[in-house]
Amino acid sequence: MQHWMEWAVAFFLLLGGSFVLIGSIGLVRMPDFFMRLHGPTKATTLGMGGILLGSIFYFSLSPDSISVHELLITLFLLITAPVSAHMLIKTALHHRLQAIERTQGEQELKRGQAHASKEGNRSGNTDN
Amino acid sequence: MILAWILLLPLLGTLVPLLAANWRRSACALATAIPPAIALMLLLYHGSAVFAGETLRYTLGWIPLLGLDISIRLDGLAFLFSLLILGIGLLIILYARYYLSEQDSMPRFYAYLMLFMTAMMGIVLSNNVLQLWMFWELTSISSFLLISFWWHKSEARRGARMALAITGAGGLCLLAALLLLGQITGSYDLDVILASGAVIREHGWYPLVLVLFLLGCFTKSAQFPFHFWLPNAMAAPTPVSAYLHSATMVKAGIFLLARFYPAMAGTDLWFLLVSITGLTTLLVGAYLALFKHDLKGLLAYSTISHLGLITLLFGMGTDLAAVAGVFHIINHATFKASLFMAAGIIDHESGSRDMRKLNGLWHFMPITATLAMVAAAAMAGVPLLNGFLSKEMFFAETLHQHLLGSLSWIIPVLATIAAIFSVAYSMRFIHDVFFNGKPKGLTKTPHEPPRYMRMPVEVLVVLCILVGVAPGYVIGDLLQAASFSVLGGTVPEYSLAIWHGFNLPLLMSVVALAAGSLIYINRKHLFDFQNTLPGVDALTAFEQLMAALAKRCQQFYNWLDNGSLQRYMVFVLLAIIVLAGAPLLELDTLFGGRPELPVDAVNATGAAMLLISAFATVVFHRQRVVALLMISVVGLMVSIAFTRFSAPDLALTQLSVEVVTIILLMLALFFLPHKTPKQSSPTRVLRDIGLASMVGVVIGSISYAIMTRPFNTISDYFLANAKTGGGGTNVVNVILVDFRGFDTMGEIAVLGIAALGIFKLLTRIPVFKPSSDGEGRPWARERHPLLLATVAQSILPMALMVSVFIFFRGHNLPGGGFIAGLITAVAIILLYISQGVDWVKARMNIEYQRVVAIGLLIALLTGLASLLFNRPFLTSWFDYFKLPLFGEIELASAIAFDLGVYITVVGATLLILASLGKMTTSHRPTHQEPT
Amino acid sequence: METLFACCIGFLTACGVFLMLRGRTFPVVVGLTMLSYAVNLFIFASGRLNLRGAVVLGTSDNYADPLPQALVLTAIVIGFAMTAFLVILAIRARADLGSDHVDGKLPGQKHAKREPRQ
Amino acid sequence: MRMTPRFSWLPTPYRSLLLFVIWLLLNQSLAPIHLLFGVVLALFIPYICYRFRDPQPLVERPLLALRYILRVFADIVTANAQVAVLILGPVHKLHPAFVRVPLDLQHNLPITILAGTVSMTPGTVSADIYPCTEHLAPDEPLPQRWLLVHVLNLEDEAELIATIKQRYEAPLKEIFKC
Amino acid sequence: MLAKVIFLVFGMISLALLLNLWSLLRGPSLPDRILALDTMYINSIALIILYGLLMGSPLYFEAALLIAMIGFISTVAVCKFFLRGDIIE
Amino acid sequence: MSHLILLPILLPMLTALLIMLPPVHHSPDRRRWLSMASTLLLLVMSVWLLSQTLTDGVTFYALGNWQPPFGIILLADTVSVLMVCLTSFLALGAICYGSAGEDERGSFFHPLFQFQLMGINGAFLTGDLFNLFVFFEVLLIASYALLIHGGGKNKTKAAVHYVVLNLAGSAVFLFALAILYGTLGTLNIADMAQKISAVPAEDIMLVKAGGLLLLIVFALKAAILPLQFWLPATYASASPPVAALFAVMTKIGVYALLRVYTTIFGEHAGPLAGMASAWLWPLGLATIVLGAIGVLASLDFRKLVANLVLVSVGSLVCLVAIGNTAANSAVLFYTLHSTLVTAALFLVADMIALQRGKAADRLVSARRVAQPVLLGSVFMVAAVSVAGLPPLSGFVGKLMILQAVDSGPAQIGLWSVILVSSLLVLIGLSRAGSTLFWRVSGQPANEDKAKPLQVFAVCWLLSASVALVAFAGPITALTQQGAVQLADIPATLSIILPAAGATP
Repeated sequence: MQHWMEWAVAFFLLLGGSFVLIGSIGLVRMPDFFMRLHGPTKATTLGMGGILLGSIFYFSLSPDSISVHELLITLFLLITAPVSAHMLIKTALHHRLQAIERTQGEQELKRGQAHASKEGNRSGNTDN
Repeated sequence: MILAWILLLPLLGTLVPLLAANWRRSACALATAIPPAIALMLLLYHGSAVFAGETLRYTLGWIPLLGLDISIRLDGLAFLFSLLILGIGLLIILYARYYLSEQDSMPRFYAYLMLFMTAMMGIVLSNNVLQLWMFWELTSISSFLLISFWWHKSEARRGARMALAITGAGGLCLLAALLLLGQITGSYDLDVILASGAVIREHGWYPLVLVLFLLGCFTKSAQFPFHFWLPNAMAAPTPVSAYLHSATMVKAGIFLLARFYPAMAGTDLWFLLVSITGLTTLLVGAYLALFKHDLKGLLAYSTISHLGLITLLFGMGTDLAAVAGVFHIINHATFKASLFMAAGIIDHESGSRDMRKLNGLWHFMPITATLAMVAAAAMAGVPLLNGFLSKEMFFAETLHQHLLGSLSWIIPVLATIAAIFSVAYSMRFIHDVFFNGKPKGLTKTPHEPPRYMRMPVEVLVVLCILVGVAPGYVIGDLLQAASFSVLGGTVPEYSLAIWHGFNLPLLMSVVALAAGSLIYINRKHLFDFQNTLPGVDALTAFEQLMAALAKRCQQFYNWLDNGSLQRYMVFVLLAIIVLAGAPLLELDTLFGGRPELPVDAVNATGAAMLLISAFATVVFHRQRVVALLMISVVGLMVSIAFTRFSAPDLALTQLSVEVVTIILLMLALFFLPHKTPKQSSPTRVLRDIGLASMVGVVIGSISYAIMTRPFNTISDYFLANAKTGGGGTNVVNVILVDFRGFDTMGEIAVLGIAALGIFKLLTRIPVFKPSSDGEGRPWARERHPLLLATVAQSILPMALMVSVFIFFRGHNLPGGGFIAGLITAVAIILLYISQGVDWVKARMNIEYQRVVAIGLLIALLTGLASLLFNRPFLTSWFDYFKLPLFGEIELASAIAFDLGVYITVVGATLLILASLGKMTTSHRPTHQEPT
Repeated sequence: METLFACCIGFLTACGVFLMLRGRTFPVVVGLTMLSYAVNLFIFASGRLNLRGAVVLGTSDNYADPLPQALVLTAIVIGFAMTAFLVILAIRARADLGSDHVDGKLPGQKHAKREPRQ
Repeated sequence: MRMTPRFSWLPTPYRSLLLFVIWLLLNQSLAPIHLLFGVVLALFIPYICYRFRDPQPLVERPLLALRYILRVFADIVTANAQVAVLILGPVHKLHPAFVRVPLDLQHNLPITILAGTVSMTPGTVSADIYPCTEHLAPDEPLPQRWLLVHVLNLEDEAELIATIKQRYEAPLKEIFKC
Repeated sequence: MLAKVIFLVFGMISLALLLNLWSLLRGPSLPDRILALDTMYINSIALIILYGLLMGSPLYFEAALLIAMIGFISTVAVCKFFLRGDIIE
Repeated sequence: MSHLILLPILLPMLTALLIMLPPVHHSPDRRRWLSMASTLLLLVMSVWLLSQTLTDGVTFYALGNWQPPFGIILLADTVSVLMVCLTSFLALGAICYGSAGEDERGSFFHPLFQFQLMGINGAFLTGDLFNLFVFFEVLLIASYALLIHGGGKNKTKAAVHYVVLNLAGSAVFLFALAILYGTLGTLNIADMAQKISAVPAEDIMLVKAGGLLLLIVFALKAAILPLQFWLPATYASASPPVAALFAVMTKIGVYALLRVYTTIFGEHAGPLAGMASAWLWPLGLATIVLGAIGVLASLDFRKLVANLVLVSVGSLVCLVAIGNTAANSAVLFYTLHSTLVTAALFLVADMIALQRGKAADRLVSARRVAQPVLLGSVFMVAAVSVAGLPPLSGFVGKLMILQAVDSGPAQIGLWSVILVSSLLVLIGLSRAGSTLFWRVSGQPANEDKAKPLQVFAVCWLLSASVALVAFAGPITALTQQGAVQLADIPATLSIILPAAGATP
């Protein structure tokens, strides 16, 4: 049992660590801001989940205590990560950051930017 | 005690005119005269004792620590001076009653005059040198007020200031001298000092003391080269001049010479300094007096000259000379006071003091003219008048000294020359004013003054004549007693007879009279000669000097303090480098012997990140937002470091403060430029880098040295007593709310006060409200992004839950009221960010300053509660209760204290951030609205 | 470890000091914040470093010095209050004096002049 | 769709439940004192927080919601694995795209949940919801809203839109009955 | 074994943090930097949790929780700043 | 244990809080009266405390019942309580002046004023070095907020400099504290005094560095050259009652110097004894000179007064450097005198400025003041006193200073500097006074009369100058006793740390 739990801890920690690392690698590797955003929002969140699971298991190793409060951290991350991502991408749109050329849906981007920075007149935004 | 009243009465007299301010003028004058009159009577009451050679004393303890007592000493010299001060003072009161016009404030004048009289009486009656100095300075102040009585006249103001500056400077020298005397003799008692003449004269400091002492005397007595203030003090009303420059103020210096004669005189240095100064002053004054067209100017220089004469007499160091000096003090006081008053009458009744305009007044005011002529004759040393007698004695003494060796003959010669000029200016005074044709260009027709205005002059002139005719009867005793106290016991034989037979002094007098007349008759050539000399107006020169001094001061000041904060900072940093760095250089090795902890890769990474981000903050400091991001990395790393080194409480606090700080800085950046322009020159940057790295090295080295040293601390006590005495297992928290709860109370007070201050700063602030960001992009249209708003609303209850949790566990585990408060505040701030001020205000309309106050009050009352149990403030209380079903729970007063902390933190943080946010809520300029 | 820690403190101090010597209010604020990090670490270090110490009773047999931690807490709070005040003062100064220079005017400028609005 | 709470003393029952669970998680204890305290707080905090909440549709199908949550969890794990592969794989082969998804949902809370879900799951990040409605007058009808999504590697736009709409939006509509 | 794994994960996370710092320094745009900072915050949660594992002490949990809960607020604030200038309006 | 010693700290705090809360909060009159009444009560209580201290000798109050050196203590000896009395006396004058209308020119005047009092009194009474820091911060933050009271460019500008410099000072204070804690292992001042004699030789230099860093902090607060630059602008621009209260702020620096360098680094400190004197002496002299130069250089009256503060600080610092009983006694007396008189001068300056129209307190010709007799008299009294002329308290102070120094080169230096600066001050003041009152332009005086409360405030402060002379005997005896007590470290230690053995 103990042994099994240790393996689980090790597994989750490694999994989490890898995802965290992958998220950060994505941050560095991706060519434009919008693509960079994906790594941290998703991979890192999952990585955190892994590490927290590892932690839960680890602290539950000792017989007299269980540790489940790490779930809270996951909960908060799940709530907050989309918001951060959303705000960031809004900022990027506002700053008219350019996506790399092969990005499809250029007109959506333009529309988003136009909307974000209030350049178009008010009524123009409510079309579509 | 009666002695004390002699001093006290004039002091009380200062108040009398103020109380009698609304009375009629005569009544006011009369009332003012009463106290000095009584004082005079009391003085005379003591006369017999003093004439018998007694010295009367009265002492009252005042400041024993300083050796300063109220101590009065009435001996012959003091008696003589008191007599002059009170007597002439009374006459001046009478005279001023008529002299002052309706526009002048008589009560004010009398009050100043009485103050001055008090000061003079204080000087002459002091038996304690510090007390003497006190009154000495008081004369400077009161004379300043008197000279500037007509403050609307520029020359009065300037003259007064000059007099104050010169006599003030002298006073400070005198203070030094007196204190040194006190140190030499071990007492500030005049009796002791006068009795220790030998000790003083042989002491190594004697030259220094003497010079300082004489500086005090000479400035006060207008001795060359400090004489120039006196003529310029003539801007004062004439009663003031008559009082100050005949019998009192200028005589104070002479008095001091006489008073300390037994203690200080009798050395070659004394002789050289005093007699040469006196002689020079005598000559310069006499010579210059002749050329003054202003009546009072002439008298002023004549005063200088006569003061020089007296000084010379005291300087010669022989007993007889001293007697002559004392005698001349009396004579000069009488004739000079009457002359000043006569000049005042002339000025008052004819409207001018210019001798080029005043001519032939004999026809208009014969009585006054007669009186003035008698007094002037006394000044010139005409026989049968008092001036003659003392001048004869003076001549005699000049002949009897041999201190200059083979050059000794020069003194009588110079004395005669001075006397010649003295005769000449006296003649000018008489002839130019009362004869010499008709008045020119006077604005009013001169006439005799009111009866009682002339009376003081009459009294004094009668005295001049009486003394001149029958000196022995009139003032023999007085002179004897005064000389007795000056010489300290042994008065030489002297004769006060009018006639000593044909002798050399008489010849000198005759020569003086004859040559003086001759010079006066041929004065035109001398005037022409004098006009060719460059004239220096002392007042202008002095003012220019002062202006130049002020300008230099300003230049220096502005050079040192250029108003640049950066420079001030540099001084602070230099101080750190020097003061903290210097001791380090004396250390052999920084390492203190405590083994270092091992470094692992993770810690090294953390440190590297800290260093890199700190460096990046500096590099990017011009792009402010980037710098902000960088410094939050620093903050994050610091928190992680705290975590790493077993300080979870610190990490929590640092993190939450970090977030609030960043929000704050973001808020602030809206109102500040987003970029810092490049301004510092490369050399400046280089200098700053140098300074910064030196400070860094010093601080880092100290830190290293401390960390590697073994250490004993009081902390073990906290570890041992946290649970048993404080009821908590989180020692840090127990320290905060219990062991050092007082600190925490101060700390939350700081937070609360800062919030109040910020609120204050933001009221009525004229803000810049940029309508686009630094790059010129207009602001986004969406104020409250939907996602954020919704999430913020759901985060709030969870955050509250967490903060309750953190709050309650604080006493036993990391957490506590402060962190809980910050979490709550941040959650609410998130609402502000996501929904705006109006939205929040519609749902929660609380005045945060009140929240702050309540929080602090809770903390305070918790602390005070222990007083009810007669325990010291903030004594904590805790206990464990058994509840059925729920088991044991702990209740502690620290929880209540922490609640206060919590509420204060919430209130303060919200007050700071929300009031900052509130600034822009209304009328936000936008891109589309015309601005 | 102590060497590394001391280096960090020294470097943070140096950076903070350098920023405090800048002429504008904002870098000064940032510099002060940095300096207070250094100060906090310094105070913390005065209780000596401890990797495995605890300050909660019963969780370990090796305790870190709790007193400096309490002092740092106080210092953090006070530092926060002071920074907040200074920041707002900087806004006020910009509004009142027209420039965010610490002297309220640019060097060489005789009197404070309003900067053109952005 | 219901917007007003059933009990004024318990305006948001699921939130209270969530808070109660959070409290127990925080304390990691089922001791009676903690239960008691948790109940008190779980009732009290939502009560005072209710005013800080814009009117939102309430959850009417809790079980469905639970199912939705579990499904999202599963999706997160799988989607993340995919993203990890994409990140580590050759960058030049990625086909990023912006995609516009028309929204049937009208209320903020469901939209937020949808946007959050989209951000957390298959290689997509919700970029914007437009047009924004905060400038509208209260009586103005809500316009058609769009969710702008950035896709890391777009294979088929229509399929993506359909997935989002069916897999996530439809259950949400059901849960909130709107 | 577990200790080795923990150290390995430590290494991964440290590397991740360094990468974050690198992208923070590199930028190039401001949103990129904010993103890097946000990621760094989240990664530091992992670091702190790992410290907790290493020490076997649950005392580190609150710090992690705090970052998770309010760390994003500074990100939001900075974004709001770029969008609207005034973060509390 | 008497709780009386708490009152000077807690009473102002309580008052401040009550003023911020209803029912007092909304009515200006209630705020004023509560504030004034509380300050009066504070004065009564401090005098009572003083009388108690005189009978009981040194006592301490262990907060939270934690005995020294572990808990924080408040220390009541003659010196600290005398300073508290001074503060409350001064505060009553300042608050009365402020209540005449100045308090309504910005928000929270009274609470901040009371908080400031709390900070000042706390700094005087505390016996713990870190607690001293906390109270320093309390009084500083309150002073920052008070400094900007009334608004205006000058205040803002001065405040930026003042705040930044003091924040740097606070950082240095913390460095110093950490060094001292890291070497001595304690925070209680008395305990430090005890431990310093047992410091191992290799730590001595670190302690010295810490001690000297403290010197910087206190020098900055006291405004000693070259750390005095913040002072003139700050004091000259502050609102008058605030400037009056600030008069005691520099004295806190001096007090801290006195306390720390006699108690911790006193004669028992071996190689560290008197280490500050070498710095304080020349800097003190230079400060006097600079202050005197500043007096002459000032173009407006309040700046002149601010420079007078520098002169007094310089004199005090020289005395601290001398460090014998006579000097310490002189420090106490001169502090009483100079604080009250400069405070009065700040108030007088404001009254004059208000009546002179647009020229305000600039030293140029302007319209005549409306109440020349009243203002002239108070100006004269204050000027005579501050210039050290008889018969007011300044001359007693000056005599004490001059007598405090032993003969030797130090004597020559101090005497010449003090005497020359006195002369410059005299010249500067006479120039200023004659310009302010006598160089009038033809414009008619305006009708703004000083309010009775303002006049009372000024007279209240100036009456102290008279009282200090009239009762100079007992007061100097008091200061002497304070100085003796201050220097008697073993006796103090035996009271505070009876268990640890009294010999340091």
